[in-house]
Amino acid sequence: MDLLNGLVVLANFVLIPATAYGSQLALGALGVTLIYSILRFSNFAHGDTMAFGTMVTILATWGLQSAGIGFGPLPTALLALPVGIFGAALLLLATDRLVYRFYRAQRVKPVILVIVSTGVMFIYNGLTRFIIGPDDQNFADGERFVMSARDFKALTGLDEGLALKTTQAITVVTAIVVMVALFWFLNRTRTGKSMRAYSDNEDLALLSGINPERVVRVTWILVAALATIAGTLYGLDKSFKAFTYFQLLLPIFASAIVGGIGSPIGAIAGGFIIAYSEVIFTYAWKRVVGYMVPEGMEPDGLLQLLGTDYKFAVSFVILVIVLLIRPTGLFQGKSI
Amino acid sequence: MAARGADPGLLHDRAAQDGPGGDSPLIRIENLHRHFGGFRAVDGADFEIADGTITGLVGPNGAGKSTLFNVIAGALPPTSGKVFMDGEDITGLPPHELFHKGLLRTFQIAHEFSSMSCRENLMMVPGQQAGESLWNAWFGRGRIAQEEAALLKKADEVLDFLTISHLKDEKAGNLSGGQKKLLELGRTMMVDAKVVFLDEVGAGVNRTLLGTIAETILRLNRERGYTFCVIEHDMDFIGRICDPVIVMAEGRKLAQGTLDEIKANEAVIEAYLGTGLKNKELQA
Amino acid sequence: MTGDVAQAAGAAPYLIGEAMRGGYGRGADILHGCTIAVERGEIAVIVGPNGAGKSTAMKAVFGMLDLREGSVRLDGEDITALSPQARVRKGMGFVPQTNNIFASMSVEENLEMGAFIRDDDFHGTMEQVYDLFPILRDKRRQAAGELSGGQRQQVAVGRALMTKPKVLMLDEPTAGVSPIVMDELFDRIIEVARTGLPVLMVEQNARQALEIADKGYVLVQGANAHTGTGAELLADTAVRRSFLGG
Amino acid sequence: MRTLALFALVAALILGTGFVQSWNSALIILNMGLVSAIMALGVNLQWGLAGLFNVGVMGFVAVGGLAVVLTSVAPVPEAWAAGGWRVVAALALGAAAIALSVLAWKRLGRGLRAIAVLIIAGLGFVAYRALLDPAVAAIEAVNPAISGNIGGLGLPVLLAWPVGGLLAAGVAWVIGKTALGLRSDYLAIATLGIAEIIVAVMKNEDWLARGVKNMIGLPRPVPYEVDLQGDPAFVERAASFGFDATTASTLYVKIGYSLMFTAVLVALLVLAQLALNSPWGRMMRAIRDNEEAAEAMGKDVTARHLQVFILGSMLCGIAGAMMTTLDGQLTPSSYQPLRYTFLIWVMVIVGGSGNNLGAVLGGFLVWFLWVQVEPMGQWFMGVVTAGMADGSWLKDHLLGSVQHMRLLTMGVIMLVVLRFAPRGLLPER
Amino acid sequence: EDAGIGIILGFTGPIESLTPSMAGSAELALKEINDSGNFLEGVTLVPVRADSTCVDSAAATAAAERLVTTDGVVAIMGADCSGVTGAVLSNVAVPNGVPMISPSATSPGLSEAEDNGLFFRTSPSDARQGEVLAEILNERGISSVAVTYTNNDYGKGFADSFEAAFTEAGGEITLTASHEDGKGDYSAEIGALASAGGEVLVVLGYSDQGGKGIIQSALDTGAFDTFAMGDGMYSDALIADLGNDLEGSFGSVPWAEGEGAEAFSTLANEAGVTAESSYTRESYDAAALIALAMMKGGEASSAAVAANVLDVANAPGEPILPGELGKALEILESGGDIDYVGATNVELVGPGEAAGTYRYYEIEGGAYETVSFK
Ligand SMILES: Nc1ncnc2c1ncn2[C@@H]1O[C@H](COP(=O)(O)OP(=O)(O)OP(=O)(O)O)[C@@H](O)[C@H]1O
Ligand SMILES: Nc1ncnc2c1ncn2[C@@H]1O[C@H](COP(=O)(O)OP(=O)(O)OP(=O)(O)O)[C@@H](O)[C@H]1O
Ligand SMILES: CC(C)C[C@H](N)C(=O)O
Ligand SMILES: [Mg+2]
Ligand SMILES: [Mg+2]
Repeated sequence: MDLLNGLVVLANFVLIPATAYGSQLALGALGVTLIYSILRFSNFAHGDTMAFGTMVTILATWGLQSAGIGFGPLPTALLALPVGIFGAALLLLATDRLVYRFYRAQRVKPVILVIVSTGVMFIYNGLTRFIIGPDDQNFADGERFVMSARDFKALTGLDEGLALKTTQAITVVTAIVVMVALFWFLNRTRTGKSMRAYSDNEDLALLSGINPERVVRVTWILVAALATIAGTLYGLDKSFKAFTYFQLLLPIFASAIVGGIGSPIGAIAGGFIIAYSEVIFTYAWKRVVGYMVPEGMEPDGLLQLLGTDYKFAVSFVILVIVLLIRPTGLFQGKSI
Repeated sequence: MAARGADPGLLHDRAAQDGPGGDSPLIRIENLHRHFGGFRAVDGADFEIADGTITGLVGPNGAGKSTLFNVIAGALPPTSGKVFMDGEDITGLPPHELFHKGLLRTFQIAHEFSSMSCRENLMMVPGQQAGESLWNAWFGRGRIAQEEAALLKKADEVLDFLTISHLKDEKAGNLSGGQKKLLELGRTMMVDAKVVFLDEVGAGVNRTLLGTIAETILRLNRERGYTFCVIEHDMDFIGRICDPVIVMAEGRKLAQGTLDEIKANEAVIEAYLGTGLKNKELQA
Repeated sequence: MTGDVAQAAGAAPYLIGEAMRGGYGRGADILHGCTIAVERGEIAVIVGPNGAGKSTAMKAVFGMLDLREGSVRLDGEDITALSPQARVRKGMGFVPQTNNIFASMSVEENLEMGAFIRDDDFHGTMEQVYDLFPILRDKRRQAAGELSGGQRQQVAVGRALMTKPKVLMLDEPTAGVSPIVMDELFDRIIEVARTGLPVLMVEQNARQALEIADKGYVLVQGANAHTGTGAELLADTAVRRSFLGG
Repeated sequence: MRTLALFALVAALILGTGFVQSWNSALIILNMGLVSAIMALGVNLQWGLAGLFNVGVMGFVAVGGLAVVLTSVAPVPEAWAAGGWRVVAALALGAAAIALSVLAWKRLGRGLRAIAVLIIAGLGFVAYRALLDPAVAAIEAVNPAISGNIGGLGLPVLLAWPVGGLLAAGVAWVIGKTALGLRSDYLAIATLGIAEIIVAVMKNEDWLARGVKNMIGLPRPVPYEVDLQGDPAFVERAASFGFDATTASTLYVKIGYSLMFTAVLVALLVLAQLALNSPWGRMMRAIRDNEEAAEAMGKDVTARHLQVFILGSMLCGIAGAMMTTLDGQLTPSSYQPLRYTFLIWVMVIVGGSGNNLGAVLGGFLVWFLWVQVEPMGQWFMGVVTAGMADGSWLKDHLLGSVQHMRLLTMGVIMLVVLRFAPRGLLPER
Repeated sequence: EDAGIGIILGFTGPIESLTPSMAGSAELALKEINDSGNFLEGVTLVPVRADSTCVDSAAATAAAERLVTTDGVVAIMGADCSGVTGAVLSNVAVPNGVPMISPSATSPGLSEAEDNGLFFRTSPSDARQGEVLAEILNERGISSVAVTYTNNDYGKGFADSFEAAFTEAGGEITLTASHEDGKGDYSAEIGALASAGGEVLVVLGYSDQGGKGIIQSALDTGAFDTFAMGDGMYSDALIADLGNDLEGSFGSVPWAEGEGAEAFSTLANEAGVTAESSYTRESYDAAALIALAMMKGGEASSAAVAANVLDVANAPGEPILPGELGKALEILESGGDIDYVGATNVELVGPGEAAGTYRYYEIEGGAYETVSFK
């Protein structure tokens, strides 16, 4: 019984939250990784792209809600996703046309594109805030829990509760599906391969008859989809606020890179590493251990390795260590 | 090698002091292995390069020649085995230390400094330049100026020799494929080396110019006592300068001898030379 | 210009870059009115010193360089203004001198990319390429960037063959390949040309190349210096001495 | 020529600020511009010259800021009595444990070393925490609302600038030793992470410099305005130039800073230019272009990378110390990567990487914009909405979000500049 | 003739969602003054906004400098976050002799800042609220708590003083964990806090920032179900978002007994400004005090504000509530004395900061119910 309680505590406070958070980071990292591997730069506007796509989704959700359309126990926002993706895709394609295309033609160094994307980030930043404002927006509806802590206790008779939110479940499932789909797309389909070819050697891609503009367009549309999905799921789970999306950029980049930038599996793995290291190293193991050890041997201290003040720092230390052992990330990413 | 570096005069005579050494091995390779995952690119290579020789290294594509060079020159760590230079164990030493011991190499795929001019590409080569210390860069301008003048002169000589002096201020990245290879060779001429490893200097180089390059290699060898190890697929070139020739296949030494001996070797013909029109013509 | 083979044959050549003048970006002219052409079923070889503009001329024919003067015609049609991709779709195949493989993709994927514009089943062609370069079959799952120099060269040529082009342009296809493979490659090129496919190539292994060439161009400083059949050029002692290494 | 024209443009912008807005505003921009230019110079040294992608600028700037506190603030004797020395001992112990682990890793054989290192590091960590935690608690208990930290050495604040440089250099050495083997973006994220760690330490280790509770009222190398205003001689002099005492005193102080900062910038710029145009600079560019070949040509790439990484970081540290001195306070939570890392990068790239003068120009120009886009954005919004009917929903909405024009304007200007000068305003050669 | 009042708040950056209401409230007060027609002969108060960014001292300093030297503002309502407030104070306000009244910089450290008599704040120093909150917990007989605070000078100072007061009174703190604002995910913090345990979770953060995230996360995982909250957490939006789950939670918020706050709410709601957000009341009061001090001094000048703020803010005199600014002006005009009460029961003590009366509230039936005042 006690062992079970201990496991439930562990699942409730470590496994489930870290897995959900990890998937959220992973979804963001997939977008970053895609741009990096095909268009060859680190896109700093990705956080704000997520915010923009989510905003469009929210506006559409409100529309649906006011029209009385719902999605049963699932959040209505899922229905509105296509609209959000469409909006984000339009924005990205327009940006590419007006901004990135020029630099591509000039064949500038990647770092210049990074800086250009910072400029784009500033603009998206303002755009989102102009339209929906800087405030918190709550747009989640439907059933909040697959299983709430209270229900779990009542159901199992255990002392400890286990909660699983609908959004957490959706996020994890989506992350895996999207990862598999992306992997399949890039490695098995003709378009996917042509995208990789373009990213590898632009001139030679041209000589093989690959239309670079098409590759770029497809990439941006995929990125729009990934960013909007990631942003919407994140917003459903927490709440939408433009500023948070900007802040997410850092852990997202960390995830993409520690997993090996350019690699979809790496992005997923990276997301989990960052999320788990944040939680595990700052978790106070007192309660779990208390359940696990025999009566009378419960620990007095908190059994916390580091204060939560350092949770971000911990994940970066892990990141640096991983990179020192595998200099191009876990899954052999590229480097330019 | 104290005065390596700003040594004026392209082809001054070092042979007077050292003399082309007879048969003492300058480089010795013992049971060298380099594996990539499960693939054995170099698989127990064993041979010697005698001091003062120009050794040719040939073998089919993928035989492990470039990998072997990379291991000897410190660019790749060996999986196992040892490399000796002058009896000293140099296995795994970083390339920059090997450079200072007098071991130079060129790359099969040209590694030019693309945003620098051809002249700068050459001038940066000599080691121990006073100007490469920050202190001198700030407070020893006078010394640097002298040193630079000497370097400049030498670099221009080399460029002249390579027939690309009209490109001295062109960015190396803008050179043609063959010109890059010339520049690559030019770098080894900027300093006094003991042993130079040339990885396919000839690929992509005009044959007339290649003849001149062969001439130079011979002169450097004779007059300055350089030892060479040359990878090349052009048998004319090999035949003109190399003795002995080592044939590698599947990561190991397949045969060694003079070019004529090699050409007569059935195994070599089958793995490498073939019996195609070209070689028939060559033998004729 | 004496002995222009195309003229002699009386018909317009299949592919011709005529009186091309141009350079990189806004830089100085590299090509000074040079002309290169190839007939159906013919092998044309370009030789010349390093930096003469051979590769530049090839790129110009392929549209990777803006021409300031002159024109490019394929099968009588003026394609001077077409983009490189469009030229690929018109049936031109090209192996550049450098950066001619997708380094991060496997050998097989490199070949597949060669067949990118083809809608038919290309596995037959792929088998042919593997037969030509057996080593590639062994390494087909390996990233092309991990291959040896000569193996890369084989991948590059294989990729171009996959296109099933109507005209094949090769920039130093034999640089760095072993004699046995070089012979095979030349044999294969002859074979390909026999099927009616024109082949235009730059070579530094000039003697071997001119031996199989129907037509040879010697380019010096961006202009045609000598033109003739392969045999003519080989027989010309001036050409031999200054460009073919004696 | 172009260089001259662009610098003249920046000068005109700053002077224009002086005429249109006020001389105080102009000087404030100038002063931070000078500081920014030094940071940009540091980044340019690392990236433009050696190709090191350091995205941890923030960390070095922060360390420089910390140096100001540790150098110039008066020590807190109570805190030292309560646990200062124990903290020092704990830190020494921690450093020793790390050194021992590294030694063990290098000396011991393959099988043993992992275990040995784990044991040493584990024991070291426990001992370190056992010694540190109570000492820290004791220090932080000393009057937490206004101190709770160990204070500094009480030395003149100008000394903090070189100290900031040295401290940053020390940190850079540690980082360089561990992370410089990484390639481009991997190095970037590692440095980004390390910078976050540095700031996290500064935020959470209250005993060091009060953490997020901030250090305010740091010593200054210039007189206080109020003192000047109270000095009759000064007031008289000011009046003789036709200034009122307040304006004169504020200008006086700012000009004081400007002169000091300019001196530092000019000195550093001269050194940087000498280095760039020497064989050393040529070697660095060669390394940037092709490390493998440079290594084969006898250049010790690792050592040179470390050297230039330390130098560049040192400049950031010096600039960080100068900035904290100018601000008169240390507020760790204000160290945000957007402002202290990416903005500096924007300066370098907009100015022209690889060109020291470009970096300096970028420093001035981008800083000017960063400050002035706010009024520009407001003005622009005013123009846009001028035509709309008063009280219309859209107009209200737009005016309500006018503050967001700030970053948007910044973005637009950046894109426009980079459009017309994709390799920076003053490209390398 | 116009007199400019600078409004320096973080319109972009981590508290960008709070600042519009804060600025709105301040401008509301200024508008009330202007509309009353009783202000100094022909002088109109003009609010001039500038962005403090909340975190970037240099940008805030530059913005403030522009306000003072270019726009010529005579007083500053702001800044918001303690860090930038300190910077603006020492780099711009003091050198130029311009007074500042901050509505929200609550760091205890600012009490000691070198201000030359120019710095005031309408929010109390967190040193005091810590004691108040500890007292509330004692009253409820709670002896073991876990604490989480927003990792800035406000949160940390607040947590320090709370911890001191609570342990002094014999309580046990199982774990103090900070949280960063603006970082949506708080699993790690909640995990640690839940494991440490405690009867309630003390949340010293912001209602639309990390504080809310923490509570939401704690509720979702069932880690805690009762929360004790500091002033930053007080907002209607919180109740609206989290609904019944907050039932029984409680907290403290600077507040006045009496109608001041309600008067402000009505006023704000009429004007379309969100009243029920953090520091709106304090912002209104700060702006009102600036205007009233000018009136008292008889001129729209910096010196007048600096000299008279304490006078108009404190007794003796006629109490003034929000909405009664016109009346106050009349009284001052006629040489009378006022005691500005405002929305937060302003009483400036010591170096010119709010003495701080606090409302002890509990959430019942989905609304804030006052338990008592402290
Ligand atoms: N990084 C690598 N990973 C995996 N395999 C590699 C790698 N580098 C080389 N190889 C393999 O090792 C073998 C030897 O390569 P190497 O470059 O040494 O050949 P080489 O003898 O120089 O051939 P060439 O004459 O074509 O240049 C090749 O089969 C190649 O595929
Ligand atoms: N990208 C480029 N930008 C500017 N100039 C270039 C560029 N590429 C080549 N050049 C210049 O153009 C000239 C001709 O180059 P090209 O590559 O056509 O020579 P090539 O005849 O192919 O020589 P090789 O036999 O060495 O390959 C050279 O002088 C070279 O410096
Ligand atoms: C508005 C709040 C973020 C201000 C906070 N009380 C501080 O002192 O920083
Ligand atoms: Mg090779
Ligand atoms: Mg060429």
